[in-house]
Amino acid sequence: MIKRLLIANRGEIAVRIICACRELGIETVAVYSAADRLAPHVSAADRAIHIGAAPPAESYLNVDRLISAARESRADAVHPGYGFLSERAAFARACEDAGLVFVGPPASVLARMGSKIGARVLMQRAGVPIVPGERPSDQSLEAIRTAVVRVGLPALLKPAAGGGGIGMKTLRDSSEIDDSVERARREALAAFGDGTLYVERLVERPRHIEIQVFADTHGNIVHLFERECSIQRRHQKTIEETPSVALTPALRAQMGEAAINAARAAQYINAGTVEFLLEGTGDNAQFYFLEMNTRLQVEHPITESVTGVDLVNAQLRVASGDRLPWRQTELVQRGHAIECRIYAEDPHQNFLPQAGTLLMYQEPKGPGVRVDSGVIEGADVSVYYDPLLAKLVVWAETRDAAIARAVAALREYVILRVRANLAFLGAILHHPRFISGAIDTRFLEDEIESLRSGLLADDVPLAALAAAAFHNGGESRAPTERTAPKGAADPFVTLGAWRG
Amino acid sequence: MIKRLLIANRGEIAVRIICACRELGIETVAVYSAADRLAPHVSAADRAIHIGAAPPAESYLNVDRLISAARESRADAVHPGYGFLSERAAFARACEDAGLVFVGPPASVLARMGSKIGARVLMQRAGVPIVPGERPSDQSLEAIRTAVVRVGLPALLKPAAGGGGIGMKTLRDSSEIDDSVERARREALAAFGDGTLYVERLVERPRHIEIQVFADTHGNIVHLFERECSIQRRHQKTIEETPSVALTPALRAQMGEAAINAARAAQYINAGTVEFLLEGTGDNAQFYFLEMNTRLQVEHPITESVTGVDLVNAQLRVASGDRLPWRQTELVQRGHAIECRIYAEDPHQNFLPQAGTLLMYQEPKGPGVRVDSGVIEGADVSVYYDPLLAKLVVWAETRDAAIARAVAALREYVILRVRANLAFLGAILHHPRFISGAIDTRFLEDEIESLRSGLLADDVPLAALAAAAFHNGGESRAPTERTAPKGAADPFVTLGAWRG
Amino acid sequence: MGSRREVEIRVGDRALAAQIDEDGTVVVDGRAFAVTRLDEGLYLVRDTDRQWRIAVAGTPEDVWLSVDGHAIRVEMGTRGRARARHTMSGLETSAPMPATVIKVLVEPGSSVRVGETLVMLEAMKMELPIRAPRDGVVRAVTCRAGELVQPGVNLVELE
Amino acid sequence: MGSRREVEIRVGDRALAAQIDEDGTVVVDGRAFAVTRLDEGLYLVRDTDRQWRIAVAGTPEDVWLSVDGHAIRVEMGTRGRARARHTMSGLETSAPMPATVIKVLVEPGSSVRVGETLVMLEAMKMELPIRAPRDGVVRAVTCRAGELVQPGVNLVELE
Repeated sequence: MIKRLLIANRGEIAVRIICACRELGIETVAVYSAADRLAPHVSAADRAIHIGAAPPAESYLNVDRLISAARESRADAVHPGYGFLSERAAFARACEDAGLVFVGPPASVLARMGSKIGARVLMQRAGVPIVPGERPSDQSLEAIRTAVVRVGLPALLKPAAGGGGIGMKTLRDSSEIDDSVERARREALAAFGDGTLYVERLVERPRHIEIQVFADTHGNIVHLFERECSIQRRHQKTIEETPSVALTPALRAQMGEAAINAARAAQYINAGTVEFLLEGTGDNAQFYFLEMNTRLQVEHPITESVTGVDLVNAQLRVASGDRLPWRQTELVQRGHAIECRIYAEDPHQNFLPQAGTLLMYQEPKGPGVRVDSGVIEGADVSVYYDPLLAKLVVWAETRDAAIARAVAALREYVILRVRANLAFLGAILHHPRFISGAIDTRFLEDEIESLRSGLLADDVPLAALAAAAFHNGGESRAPTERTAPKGAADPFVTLGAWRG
Repeated sequence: MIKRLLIANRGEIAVRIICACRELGIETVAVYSAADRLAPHVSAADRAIHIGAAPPAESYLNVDRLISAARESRADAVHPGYGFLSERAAFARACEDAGLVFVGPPASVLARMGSKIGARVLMQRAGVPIVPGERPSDQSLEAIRTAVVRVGLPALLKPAAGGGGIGMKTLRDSSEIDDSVERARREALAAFGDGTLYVERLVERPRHIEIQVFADTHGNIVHLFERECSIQRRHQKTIEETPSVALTPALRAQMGEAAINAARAAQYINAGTVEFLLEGTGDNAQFYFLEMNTRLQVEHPITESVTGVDLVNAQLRVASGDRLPWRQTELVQRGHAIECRIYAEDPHQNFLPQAGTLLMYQEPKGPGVRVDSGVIEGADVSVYYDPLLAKLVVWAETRDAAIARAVAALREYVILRVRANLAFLGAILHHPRFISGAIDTRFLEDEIESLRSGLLADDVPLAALAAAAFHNGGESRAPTERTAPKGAADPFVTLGAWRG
Repeated sequence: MGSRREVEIRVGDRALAAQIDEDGTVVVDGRAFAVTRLDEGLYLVRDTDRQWRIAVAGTPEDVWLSVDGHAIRVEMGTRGRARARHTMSGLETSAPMPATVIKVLVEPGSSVRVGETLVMLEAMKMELPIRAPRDGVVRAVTCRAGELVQPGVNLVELE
Repeated sequence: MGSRREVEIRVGDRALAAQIDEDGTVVVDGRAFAVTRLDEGLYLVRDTDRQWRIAVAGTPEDVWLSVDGHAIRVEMGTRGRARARHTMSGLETSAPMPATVIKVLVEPGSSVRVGETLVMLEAMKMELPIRAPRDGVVRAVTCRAGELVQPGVNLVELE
């Protein structure tokens, strides 16, 4: 078993990993940048090592510094968490070279699945459904037109060499083909020096459904069912839940099998996630491989809540060479779990990340309520890192009960002076489309106005103002003309929605 | 559905009930004595009513005051919690008479099961095993001798009219019979005016195993498996867990069936618990009905953790006339849960309850950790009520993992100035007999010395003293000769045991 | 009436009058509440029908309160004086952008000359001195070294 | 050396010498630690090999600390003076039994005459006045109305 683990991360996930180590008797070594000297992940560990300045490149992304911190502290293993270096093959290889157990898949797997195109080819060979598409070897207009007909409309034209949406064209009608091909090729040539085009079926209004998988070094692979992650904004997930209302038992079984096939094709080891797009509903809904996340996910706690397992504990044991602690048939889903990501961001200013001192910070508690967090009251929220303050994870017997529990917990949450998205999360949970389960990846984009509406200063209860007056009752100084840190007179309230 | 609920209780259980109401949209009315004006259960409710002075008889046991508080607040239902008036038929009847839904069984059931002798007769008729015994109609010495032979040795001689152990004699050898009968009869006559004797099998070193049952008003009854409550001191439970290592699947099924039969015989409604003594091990272990607790138990959270249900939520729904939300076949145990009761008591002074101000109070948190509590930092712990401050409830995949999680959580718990039993609980969790599961109701009595040993002031880490010095570094006043509130120079540490 | 204070609460575009008695009776916009302190910054507010648990933090010019998960910012001032005074004041010592406080060079009671550096900030790897806008005496310092500060908040208040 | 303090820590029967530097270096019984304040009463203590998170509360005469779930009481004093001084002091203003504080009649700085009531307690439905044992000035009040107090703790400290 691992004896001493260095956690190459910060924030809530570093605290989470330290928790798991404590119960396994593994000593922990935290690392920290200059901005995190007093952070909870630092004080929770058995030892902490300063690794550099606040900018990530100088600390949490500094491979050499991390490896030497592991050597200095005589750690025998490294957990990369998520983000930062977690999916970098070079880091995993540096750990392997230094004789450190890397808690995750081998470097070779990270390299293999890190290439989007390579992963797609691998999945296709393994029989995992991918979005139908063609790269005609004949790149003439006629050949591409024929390919579009075979793939079917609506379709996407994509530069084969490209990325980031450059040169990408949506085709809804065959009359658009000629013009779009010309423009796409021109843009692709300009951007990538290669005008080769790829035709792909356009998946409209998909759900984002991912399957948790876990493989050990003895050839065993299981899946731990799905997570519904369609509530996202620019690929940043906001609320996740499991089970997904969109999955029938037959579809769930198919997707689980596909995810295991994907993991097997990747020669995967340890915890991973296979992301799919889901189109349509019922047993006949179609799912397509999107990518594989070769690490622990942010939203792993909802899977833990519903399946009754401890994924981080299992990661540490499997990395130590143990067999998987569960057989597929032993794994069942029970109840419903929802994760709300608590971000330091202002929904009224295009979700601009917020920084500053947490004047007051108090987490909710209660049966079925779990808060994974990396901050405490009085802490400075830094501009250097992800604005994720905490994850509120609730579990209840049914989806309705879980929603009610999440709403009650959000109402109890106190975060003052650094603006956070608590009220926005509450508005999502109260939205009729969310409640009915009729969501897709465009939900936030479609509903953003209604989710932000009803934020009325007039609705502030007089009782709250009475408390404020009493709190400052000893003072009688005049207020200065001053705007709030980020724009005045926008008291950040949605009482209308919350009272429903 | 209930619209507004008055909670006729205080402390952690009142807070727990308010949590459940919040999620069901039920308004809550707290009641409080003069000692509880600022208590968490008061501030958590939608409304709070002062019901009298600190002594329970003037507040939480005052039926008239509680009924008028319910009327005043226009509540339509009352939850009695546990303790106080929860098992008093007169209170349930007063609620019924006032048109208030009583969240618990009808007054008639409380009356029926409140009589120990009546309950025993009822159970015997229903075929629920009771401790074998006889009350010979012929009370001659010879007849009693014959009865003892039939019942078997060791046996107990008990005054039929009695209680509280008066006149009770243990018989281990037949040579003791004559003398013991004479003495028991003399004492029984003196104490109760009735010398009739009862002969009962002596159950030695039993386990205390109880079964959670739940019945609705539509004739459905289920059981929710067992709780192992053998870690107790003078009938005050200290640590409970579920599943019990002593129960085989066959025995668990038998005991569950017996508990359902008991509930059916009692015409039971709502949540209740059937307590059994268990003797021996394996499928052939014998269990005997002890009594029925006609209310929610303190230790209900471990059942919630392992079965994945919300018992208080179900109580409120069943009291509103709903059907039980679960069928027996849907209920399964998953993982292992342990409850540690955090008492304000001093294990070194014969567990004397402690009172005073909580100078510092910080609860542990983390995956699988739940703390149900009724106190906050700065609160006064009163001499008037039960010294239970909080319940630490952990859940994990296995018993070993649950023990490790409980130990880690206890180490994180901070309770300063009011002495609490944190270190004592830690010592139990580290005890070889507890770890092996070889426990019975005499465990604490047998092991009390070893559980208290190793409390060495010499083991206080110098690092802790460095923090204390730094905290008070600004001060340079001489210490006054002063004892700690309860006896000086007994720094309350078990570092030996905890480091294992 | 010596124990009663009159204040004006500004929330959004509204200004509401409040009277605060030392016994915890607070009247806001004509409605009376009983306020009890539960803990540091935590209050229980009651009217005849129900009660609220409200968290409050900050200074009178920058009061933050939390009610049912909503964070709300209000300002507090002596009644009537708010409008008269606020034209004289301004963001004279605030950060021009989000920045980290490197050093605070004054403390309450310090006499300062116009142009003297009060606080040294760092943002985008540049040092940004915050200078005294006029001669005066420091009434309050509202930041500390290492803290991240936002524009729109005075870091030092002058008398 | 102006920033270094010497104290004596009494834990159980032992008395240990400690030196505290303002920079957070604390030497206890010859072993050096680096102490950092994390939060009110919460400290991170490091030596070269590992670190501890320690909660501390109370006054020098009655320091409570929590380490790994264990509550420990220690006393703190100026080195060498502890034994000389403590014979002069005593439980001159402590409660005779567990009791509730009804009213505190003095505050820090109050001059009191011998026999004057300092604090009124209630226990077992009786009022129990705590009186000044001598003329003096109140240095500190360590209880408040409504609080439950235990015997063995001075409720008012006289200079």
